[in-house]
Amino acid sequence: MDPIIKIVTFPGTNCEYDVLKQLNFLGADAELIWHQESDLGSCSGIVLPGGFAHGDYLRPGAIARFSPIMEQVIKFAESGGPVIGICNGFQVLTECGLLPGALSKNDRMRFICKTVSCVVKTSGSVLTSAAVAGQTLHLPINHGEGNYVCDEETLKYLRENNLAVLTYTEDVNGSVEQIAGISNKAGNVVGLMPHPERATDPLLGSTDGQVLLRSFIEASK
Amino acid sequence: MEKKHILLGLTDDEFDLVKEKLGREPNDLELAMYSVMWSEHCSYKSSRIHLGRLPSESPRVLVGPGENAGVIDVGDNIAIAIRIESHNHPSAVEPYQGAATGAGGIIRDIFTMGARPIALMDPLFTGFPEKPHNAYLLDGIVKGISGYGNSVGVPTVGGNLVFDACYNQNPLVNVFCLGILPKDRLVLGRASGVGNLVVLLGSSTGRDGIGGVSILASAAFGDEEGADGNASQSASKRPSVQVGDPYEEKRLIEASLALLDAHLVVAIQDLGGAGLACATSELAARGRVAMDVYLSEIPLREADMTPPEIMTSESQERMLAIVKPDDFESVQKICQKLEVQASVIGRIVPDNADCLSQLRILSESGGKVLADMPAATLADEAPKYNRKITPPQPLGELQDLISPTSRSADNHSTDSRHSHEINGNDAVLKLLFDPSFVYEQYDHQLFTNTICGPGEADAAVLKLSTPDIAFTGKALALSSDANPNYCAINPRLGTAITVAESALNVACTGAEPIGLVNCLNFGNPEHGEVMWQLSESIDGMSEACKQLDIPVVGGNVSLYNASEGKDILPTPVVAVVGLIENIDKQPPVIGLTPGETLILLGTTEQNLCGSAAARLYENSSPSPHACTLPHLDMNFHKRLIGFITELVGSQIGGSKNILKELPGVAGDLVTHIHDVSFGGIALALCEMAIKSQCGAEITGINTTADLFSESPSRVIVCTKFPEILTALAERHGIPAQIIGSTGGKKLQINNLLDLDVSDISYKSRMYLPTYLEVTDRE
Amino acid sequence: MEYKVQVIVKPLDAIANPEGKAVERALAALSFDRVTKVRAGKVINFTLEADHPEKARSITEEICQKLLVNPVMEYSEIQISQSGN
Amino acid sequence: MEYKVQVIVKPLDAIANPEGKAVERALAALSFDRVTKVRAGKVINFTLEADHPEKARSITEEICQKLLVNPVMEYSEIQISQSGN
Ligand SMILES: Nc1ncnc2c1ncn2[C@@H]1O[C@H](COP(=O)(O)OP(=O)(O)O)[C@@H](O)[C@H]1O
Ligand SMILES: [Mg+2]
Repeated sequence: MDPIIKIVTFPGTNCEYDVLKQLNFLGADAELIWHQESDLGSCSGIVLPGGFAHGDYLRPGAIARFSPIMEQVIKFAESGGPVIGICNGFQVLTECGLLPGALSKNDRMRFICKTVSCVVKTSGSVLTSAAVAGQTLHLPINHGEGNYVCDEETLKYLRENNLAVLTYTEDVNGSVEQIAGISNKAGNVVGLMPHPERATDPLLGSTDGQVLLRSFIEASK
Repeated sequence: MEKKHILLGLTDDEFDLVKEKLGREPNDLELAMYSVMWSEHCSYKSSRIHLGRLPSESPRVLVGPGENAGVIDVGDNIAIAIRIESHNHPSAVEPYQGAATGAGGIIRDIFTMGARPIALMDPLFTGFPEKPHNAYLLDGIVKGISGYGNSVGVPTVGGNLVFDACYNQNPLVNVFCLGILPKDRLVLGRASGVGNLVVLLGSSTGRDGIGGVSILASAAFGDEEGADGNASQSASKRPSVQVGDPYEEKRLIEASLALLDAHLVVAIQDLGGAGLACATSELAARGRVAMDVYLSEIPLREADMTPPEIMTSESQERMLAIVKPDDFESVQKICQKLEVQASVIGRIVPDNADCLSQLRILSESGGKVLADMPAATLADEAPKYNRKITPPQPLGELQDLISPTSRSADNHSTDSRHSHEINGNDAVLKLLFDPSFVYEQYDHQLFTNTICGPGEADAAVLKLSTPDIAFTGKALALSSDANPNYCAINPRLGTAITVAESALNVACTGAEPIGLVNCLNFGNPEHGEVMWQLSESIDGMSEACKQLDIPVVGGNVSLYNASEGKDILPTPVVAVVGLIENIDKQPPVIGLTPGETLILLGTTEQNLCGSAAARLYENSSPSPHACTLPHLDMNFHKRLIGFITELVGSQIGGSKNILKELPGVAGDLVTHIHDVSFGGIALALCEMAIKSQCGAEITGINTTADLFSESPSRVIVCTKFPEILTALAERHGIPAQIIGSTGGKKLQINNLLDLDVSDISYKSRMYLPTYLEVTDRE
Repeated sequence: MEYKVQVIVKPLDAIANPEGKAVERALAALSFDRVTKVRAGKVINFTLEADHPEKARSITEEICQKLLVNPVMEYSEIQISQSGN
Repeated sequence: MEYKVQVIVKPLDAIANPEGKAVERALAALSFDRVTKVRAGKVINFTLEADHPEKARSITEEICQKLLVNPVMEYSEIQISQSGN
């Protein structure tokens, strides 16, 4: 069976083609899957891409988590399959409980679209396995609600298990401990606010996102 | 009590004309529909006779003005659709929703044509943000563009931000949209085929944006509907704000494009101003067919809406499609999957022998006829006014408008008024501000097309590609521009210079200008002087576009813009699109590289008339012919655009390689480039310095007038190869002067200016947040 | 005196409310199909120092009018209570 | 029976509330300096068809728990009244 990455599309998702294009550009096989599907089919990895699933009304990801496909995504994740959530996808992952914590409004109450510096904290996840801990990446962010919050206990859990896989080098949106991305304990489910697919094509400037997508493609083989 | 038609905004003469067209008195519903269709906003009744003077043809133009958007062929069976629109008055009332629905409306104009919307630009004009109400408006407007544009999934890649007290109560919010389509997906808004269904897609219809029409149902007229006398009900009948729902629009985009791809619609039209009245009458009139509309089939948000309210509601996120009966099931299937409501609300019916293309509104299919009008009388036959044009008095010496002759030394008017007062450092610190605070709130990277985003280069540069059209090496460059100061002094030349600047902006990224759309924001057309400004401005645009071979493929007119009882400065906005035939690396951006040389291409006219720096030292607004604007030599400008396009274009991958002839150039000939416009050379250099945190020492600029002049047709280039570049320029008839060298942490211009780059960076970055981080309505 | 103030800001009836619409659809999809007319607004709570309750109310009204409410599309409901401490 | 339901969703005390902070800053700038502890949340109103008030409450609680409230950062207050008609 050929490895195929599935990119989940909700109504209101808008980065699905960008992710598809850049995964293809890096040599992976990938296709879109509509949120109403209840069968993943042949699937070796899952991306929940960015955008505004269900308009981000109520809370980003709050409504998306009830889509039929999400049951399958949860099963796939629980069986150890690689799952990444980018931006809105990260919000969906926290809402459906695959990742702890929540993403609240940016502390300055404004949407932010710009390139920021991030540090890879661990290579122990499907998104960072090809990167080196300590490596700095310049990645575009694009969100209004990327301010990671969680209670003390969760924070302790994240620290003890080294699960904050990616952090900003400065405070960009109020996230606790400048968290930009986290993984679950097994490292197969990762959510991050930056958009690696926007930093993959040399014509667009930075190619720092490639190492992340490559890690994920590798894990999805 | 005033007559109904007066309350609805029709004059007595217009009302007589309605009666003449109908051969009888209109009923309330008909009157409501005529009043909205014949409004200035929908009918262009004051401007139409002038707009015809704009050149709209070129071999590339597939669809010119008159449709929902202009369409231009870019080769390989691909076309682009462009349009710009204003949402000024709604934004003054509710800045967030006004701007949001402005973006929503223009996006619909684009996908109506079969194009996938891929870029927005938002030229914005407000009073100075030091005044809290202006800050509140600007903040709301920016958040509205951000909230809608980001969520609907169309990146905002450029725009403008202009401050002037004339916009205090009347901000201007113009929104431009660009879409890309396979040529064979192009559809026009023309209904056809007797028996075909009229299908309403998208949101339910509510009381949004209903203007004067609601008075038809008000107690004042004591008619059938107004009997309940309930206070909260009558309050809810007040004109109400349109609220945008970007999520609905996103699904509508996907559904419309899917329907077009599956060839399931005969025609399609967006609903904007005047709602269903406009969409039904335009579809029928353009297609010359008769149409019946059944009110009972229109999904309503509120049950008790009256027929005039239903037909004129401006509820957002709706489209009207003409569908063959056999295809409706397939239409439903696509719409259901994408969660878009689709309702059959009417039919194309056979023409009645003696009255062609009637639009009839029925209570229900087979029910009572509530309105019956020739569609064209609504859509096309509004009166056109040749309003009185009063040139300002005294006109003084008429300035040589656009001189095609080349400049001679004595042509240089040396209007250096204020030049003795202007303190270089001081003026720069007052004029500089960094708009990144605005555009960082906009997704400008979606679709991974953005090669140069806002603030990076003189124009935004996008790969020519969409999810269904692969990148083949072509790119588009977009710039929007305006110059109200210049247009106030001389609307004809000012507008021509605006066009020239916009075209030069796209050239600076290596693109050839291929099309233009415009938004004419002016004051009250019943004022002779405003009509003079409008007419002059159109002539200036027309002449400039003809000489530069740029077709005007669409536009929008917004009149009655006034603040504190005064008309705004004439504010024609243009957006130019350029095409890059082949791109394989990023164009040179705004910036400085240390250790290089700065060259000024073009010559400076020592003339501060209309300049931003001079304005700082004047107490009153610029007035017609208060002074003589710098010359615009169109022949020279055209040559400059050609040269820059080729110079930059060949560096980034073009085929016409003028660089081939140049031995000894290892690497890029042009490291950075920036045109000279607002704030003159002073601001151009500051912007370049700030972007790279690199200083420069300028020895070639000697007077304040040289430093702050905004004379057109100039570009600053940063290069490692000054001799080669100057020689090359001169060979192409472009004057080139070495003005200084780059490096260090200071920007120093003879004894005129001396500033730390870090200081000007900080000051310009802090300007907007200082006033916008805290905002109230006041 | 310290007062606890709660301001509820709601959309006017005639104004579209996309958020309410989205929630209504989501609830229907979750089989909560006996829910209708969903409208979403916001709530702002704060503590206010004022001399007497009428003063607290008039300040709150001014705050609503200046900052919290845009009367062309919203209206507000104010609740004021004396603070526990 | 038709019930009118109002759900107020508020941020947990332990969680930062940027919206409230922004309002507080704006109020301070407008010289409303006796306002403190500003917190912003949202309100959702709807109509619910249920057999009796307890049922209406339990359905509403379920709705809150499933959709309206994210317990990581929010809690809710429910008010239910019988509908006028
Ligand atoms: N309202 C806005 N929205 C998006 N981008 C903007 C806006 N205002 C300014 N910009 C961007 O900031 C940069 C500088 O703007 P401006 O000074 O108006 O450009 P120009 O050099 O053409 O005069 C441009 O790239 C422009 O696109
Ligand atoms: Mg420019």
